[in-house]
Amino acid sequence: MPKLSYLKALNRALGDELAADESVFVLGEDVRVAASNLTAGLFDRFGPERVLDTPLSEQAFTNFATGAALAGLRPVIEFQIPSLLFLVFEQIANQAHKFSLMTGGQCQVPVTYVVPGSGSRTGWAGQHSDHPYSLFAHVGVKTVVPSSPADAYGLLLSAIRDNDPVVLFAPAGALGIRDDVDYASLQPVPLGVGRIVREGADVTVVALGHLVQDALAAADELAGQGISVEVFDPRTVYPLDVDGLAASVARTRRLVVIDDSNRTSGFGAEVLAVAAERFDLDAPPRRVTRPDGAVLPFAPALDRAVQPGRDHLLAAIHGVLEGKR
Amino acid sequence: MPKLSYLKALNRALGDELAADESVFVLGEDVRVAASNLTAGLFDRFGPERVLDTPLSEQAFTNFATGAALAGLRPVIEFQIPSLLFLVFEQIANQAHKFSLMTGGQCQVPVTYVVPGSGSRTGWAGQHSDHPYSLFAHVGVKTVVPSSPADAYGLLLSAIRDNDPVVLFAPAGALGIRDDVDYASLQPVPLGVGRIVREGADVTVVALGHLVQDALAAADELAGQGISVEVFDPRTVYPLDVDGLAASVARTRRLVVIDDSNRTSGFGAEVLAVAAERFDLDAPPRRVTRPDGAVLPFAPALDRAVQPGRDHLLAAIHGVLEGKR
Amino acid sequence: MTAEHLYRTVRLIRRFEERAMDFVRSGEIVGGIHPYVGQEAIAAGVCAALRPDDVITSTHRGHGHVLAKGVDPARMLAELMGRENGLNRGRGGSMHAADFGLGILGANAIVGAAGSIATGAAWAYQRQGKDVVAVSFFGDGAMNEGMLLEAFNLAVLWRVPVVFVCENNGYATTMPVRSAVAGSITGRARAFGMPAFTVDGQDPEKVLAATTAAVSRARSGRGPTFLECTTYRFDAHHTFEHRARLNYRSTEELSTGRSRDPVEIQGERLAADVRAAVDAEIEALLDAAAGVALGGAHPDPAAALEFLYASPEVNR
Amino acid sequence: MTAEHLYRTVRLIRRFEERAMDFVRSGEIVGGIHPYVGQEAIAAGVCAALRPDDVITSTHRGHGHVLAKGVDPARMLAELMGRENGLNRGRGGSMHAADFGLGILGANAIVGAAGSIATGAAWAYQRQGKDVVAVSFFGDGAMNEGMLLEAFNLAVLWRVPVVFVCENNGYATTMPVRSAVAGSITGRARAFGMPAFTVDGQDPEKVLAATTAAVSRARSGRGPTFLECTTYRFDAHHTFEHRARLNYRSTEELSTGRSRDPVEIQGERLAADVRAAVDAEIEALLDAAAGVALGGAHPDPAAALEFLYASPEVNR
Ligand SMILES: Cc1ncc(C[n+]2csc(CCOP(=O)(O)OP(=O)(O)O)c2C)c(N)n1
Ligand SMILES: Cc1ncc(C[n+]2csc(CCOP(=O)(O)OP(=O)(O)O)c2C)c(N)n1
Ligand SMILES: [Mg+2]
Ligand SMILES: [Mg+2]
Repeated sequence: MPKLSYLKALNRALGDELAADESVFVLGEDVRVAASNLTAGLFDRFGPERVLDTPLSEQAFTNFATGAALAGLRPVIEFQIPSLLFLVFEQIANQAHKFSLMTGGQCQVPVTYVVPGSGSRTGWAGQHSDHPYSLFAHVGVKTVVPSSPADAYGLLLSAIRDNDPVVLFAPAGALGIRDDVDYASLQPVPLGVGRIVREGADVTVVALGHLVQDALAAADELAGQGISVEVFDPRTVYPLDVDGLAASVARTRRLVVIDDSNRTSGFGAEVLAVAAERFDLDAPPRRVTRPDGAVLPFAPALDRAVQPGRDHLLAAIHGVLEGKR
Repeated sequence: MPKLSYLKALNRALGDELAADESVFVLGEDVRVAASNLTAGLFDRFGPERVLDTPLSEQAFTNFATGAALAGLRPVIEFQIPSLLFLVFEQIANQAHKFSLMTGGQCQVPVTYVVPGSGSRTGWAGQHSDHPYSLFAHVGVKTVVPSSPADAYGLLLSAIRDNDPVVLFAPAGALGIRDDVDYASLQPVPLGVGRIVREGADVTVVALGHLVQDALAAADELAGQGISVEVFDPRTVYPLDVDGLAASVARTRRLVVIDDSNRTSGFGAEVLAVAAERFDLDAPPRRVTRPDGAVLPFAPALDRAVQPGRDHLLAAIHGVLEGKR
Repeated sequence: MTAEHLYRTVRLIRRFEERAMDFVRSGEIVGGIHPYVGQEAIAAGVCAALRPDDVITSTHRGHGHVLAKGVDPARMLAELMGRENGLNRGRGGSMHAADFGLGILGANAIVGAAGSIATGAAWAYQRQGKDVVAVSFFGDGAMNEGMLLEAFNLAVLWRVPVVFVCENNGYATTMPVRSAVAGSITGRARAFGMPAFTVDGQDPEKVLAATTAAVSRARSGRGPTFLECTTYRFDAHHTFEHRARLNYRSTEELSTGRSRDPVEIQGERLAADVRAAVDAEIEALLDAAAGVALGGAHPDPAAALEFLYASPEVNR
Repeated sequence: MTAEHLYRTVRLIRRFEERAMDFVRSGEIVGGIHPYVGQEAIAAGVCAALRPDDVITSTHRGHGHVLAKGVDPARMLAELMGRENGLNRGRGGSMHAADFGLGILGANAIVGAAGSIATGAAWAYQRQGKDVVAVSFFGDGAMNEGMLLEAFNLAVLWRVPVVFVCENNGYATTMPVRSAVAGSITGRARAFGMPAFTVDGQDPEKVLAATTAAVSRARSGRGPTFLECTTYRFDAHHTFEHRARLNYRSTEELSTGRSRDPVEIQGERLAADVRAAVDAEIEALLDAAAGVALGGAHPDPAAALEFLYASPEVNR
């Protein structure tokens, strides 16, 4: 089977949707020459009306996409860096997200926002290393963080086809993942449905995006110690697959979440809140996150120190296994 | 003792700080004529260099304040509506908040952002009824939601004196609260320290801002049924007074949080996450919040239906009291 | 006929707003409104230049725009009262009135936001082969919002069939335009490479003429035009000002400003009997509208989150 | 003396950047840089017009600005290498270089963000009775960011002593300025009521002259000036381009663009021996700087969140 990289999978999904649906178009900065490779080859295939290079006017082009969506198109916006989503937070959370309800259902805003390279990219420092998926989940914008090439393909397809705004974060740490993939088997992955990436009996580890790799590595390591870890990838941050998670935890009765957002009121907080409300656990659950208020320092070792990593995860799993109620 | 309203308390704090510290100044839309009354009387007392009317350029004037802070001043910005904070999310979360760490501690950004009238103001509908305090807590910007006139006074004072950016939300539902206050007793209230507003033995209700009133009313009502409710007001959303909360819960062993932000990854989620990690409870805790993705509909009855209210709180308290582990 | 049509529109808007303010006072309309009184000629003149399939975006001060674009006053009033038979089924209220069937892509409560939405919509219709023009209304205050200036740039670069209509009523709430806009409004627009004109916004016929030219330019693929319509807001920024008097406009200024009343300017162009007939007709229309609105059902609180998502994946 | 000073600066920046690119290749600098090669005359000319207590804000392509403002190359290089002896103690890296002691209020990684920060700082110094001028550097791409345009408006309205320096190198990453900016850059600035001039950004002396006039205007309370410095980026947008070739500039264009080299233009104004002496001096300086930088301690990961808050209330 051929190898498919995560980034190439996104590129392929975009190309397939552009080919399949006339109403889809892409816009963003440097999408014509495909500086990030997300749009590689697409300008030549689809031309300037379907692959639109924008000036540095994020607020206007985000609302422009909303307007185009109101007029029947399905825009896909590429944002070069995650903090650009801060710059257009009003345009997504207060405009695109709200049109359907505010108009009493007269319209829909099917825009997809893609950040290829979210989270830390070593050396990009404080203003380019954010991972703000929890913010979008909080305001109720559908939010997706794929962890594998096949999921990247399938979730981007579903995001584009969805009739609401959807933000897709493609973590920098995942872009290079390559899997053996049967191209014919690529298909849409529904939003809001998680996946058990690895079965296990002793503890459920919830992980998203590039952190699924860390969770799997931790599971491998712990398997050697006779500890059986189940890895659950919700794939969508919002809506969260609570039932899928509940089913896993019902078996393992222990829970750790690893989350590349800040601790306070992040995705990890939501998982633990659901656990507090709904799950019967044998030990208090734990979250492994960025620290509160984290600003990623430039020096690589400091940058790494602020990110949740495998060691923190191993410690948390051990803690939960030792923990008693 | 004279009556002091919540809004007047904010106005008084601002006037006192302007008088006490030359480096403090206020800027915002319509602050000269004091359209919101936050700045009533201040233009006449302090003149146009200390009370600065701005054009409708929220992004620029928010960064302008950051620049003025870097140059040694202490700006206070009034925002007329809560969603303007979405518009300047980049300027607060990615600029003001990050300068200290990114420069290796060379500077500080003591800016205070005040929203007089956050949350629902009946009839203002979808784009003017947000309560985005959890977003700021998530990114680690100090975030304050006072519930009483004395706290409004004291927390605004501390916010202005703090050397970091601080967002203060003054909920529309709290602005009209009037208390008997001995003016001489007004004093700074430290950030990050909660307050037990009412002591009780059976359950701890965590409430912020205007919802403290609802919590007290629920406590009154339940007292008649022999149920003793403790009301804990953290006052600061971030940093959260976890120790204060822990002490309360250690006594009551039951927990409900009422929170005017959306459910997923909101303040309520954080409280429940902390509970899951750290507290020994006799029953699963509950959160009463806005629903996920809430957009407040215009019609008053729909608007109210989307807000967390007394009835939901009463139901949650009963649920927790009946709940078993 | 045009004269009568324009008069009918300005008069309809005026009386709609006056009645709406009564309903604010009586508590039937909750949350207040931003009255359009004094600015009616702009909505009337602009919309008279549009085809039914042309589209508009509106503002917080938007009742005039949507009425001029053809909205049923009964449904608009019902919306202001939060009823199920309102334009937006009571979900939007005064600041979000929308009627997609009439090309009204919504009023927007965020100043400066809608210019780029209108630009995107116009571009999208064009790409779909429709020769539709979009008009975006906004105030003088919006000229200081960067996001709107960004939209001008996109519209010119991509030759989008959009007309930008700036209603310069001299104030953004209480902020005088001269303290808020460095340079001039048309100069700012022109710097983006658009033709920009100042139009007497009290005279519906002048507005119509200027808009007709701008629309035909847009429709024939020559790109956006900017119209600054000078006007005066006769009443409060928002009805809250009826209770809390704010001190920013002198009595002299107010009376000068109100002296050029679009309803009078256009009314004087009609024969007295024609004018009286229109007036009577409008009162009857608005009486009926009030009846329909007041009779509308209140939406069911259990349906408060209906329409939140268009795709069904999200189960809460 | 001025000629030599300007040459020293352009040459220092050029050689600093070339050495920095070597360190990127060798892995000593992680994350890459946005090389300033080709644009040196602007930083040199602008900063030569400033007093030590004047302040600047810089950009993602900021090494030239801070070196010209007087930063110790050793500390700058140490910052690029993430060392404790770096300008920002290794916390900022290439895009956030700051030295408040030298009036460098920081480079900013968000295009268009710093103009309003510089404006606020300049206003604040003035209010505190200091006759300090602020300069804000940004690129042609930033001219399309609404937040920067908003800053122009505030600066003019409030007569802030700030000079806006737009380095028009023809591209925002791969986007040509002609496809991105409707109207003209100076026209856009002028529309806000500022004087705006186009300056040959390859010639340090011309930049110095234009800036001197702008600074004196600002210092004497006459408000902001806008300078468009035309230039050409000789190298990559960012060093990632050294690996991933992007197709947006033709070979002819590159060679024409590179033909007016600021180092040569200024170098030719010096006697050959003087020039050679400066060159040698700079190599020695940079050798020493490299030694200091490479010898700097790596910050302790346990201190990763040091400086996160300035007030101590937050205990995590
Ligand atoms: C971005 C934004 N800033 C501030 C407000 C609050 N606000 C509502 S209307 C208004 C004044 C708008 O002035 P202008 O654009 O001139 O329109 P006018 O009210 O005069 O019709 C303000 C400040 C808002 N709704 N949106
Ligand atoms: C607001 C914002 N948008 C996009 C980016 C990504 N980005 C970094 S530099 C750049 C191009 C900037 O062009 P210009 O302003 O002309 O400066 P130059 O790189 O040519 O020096 C882009 C798009 C960013 N950092 N900030
Ligand atoms: Mg106005
Ligand atoms: Mg450039």
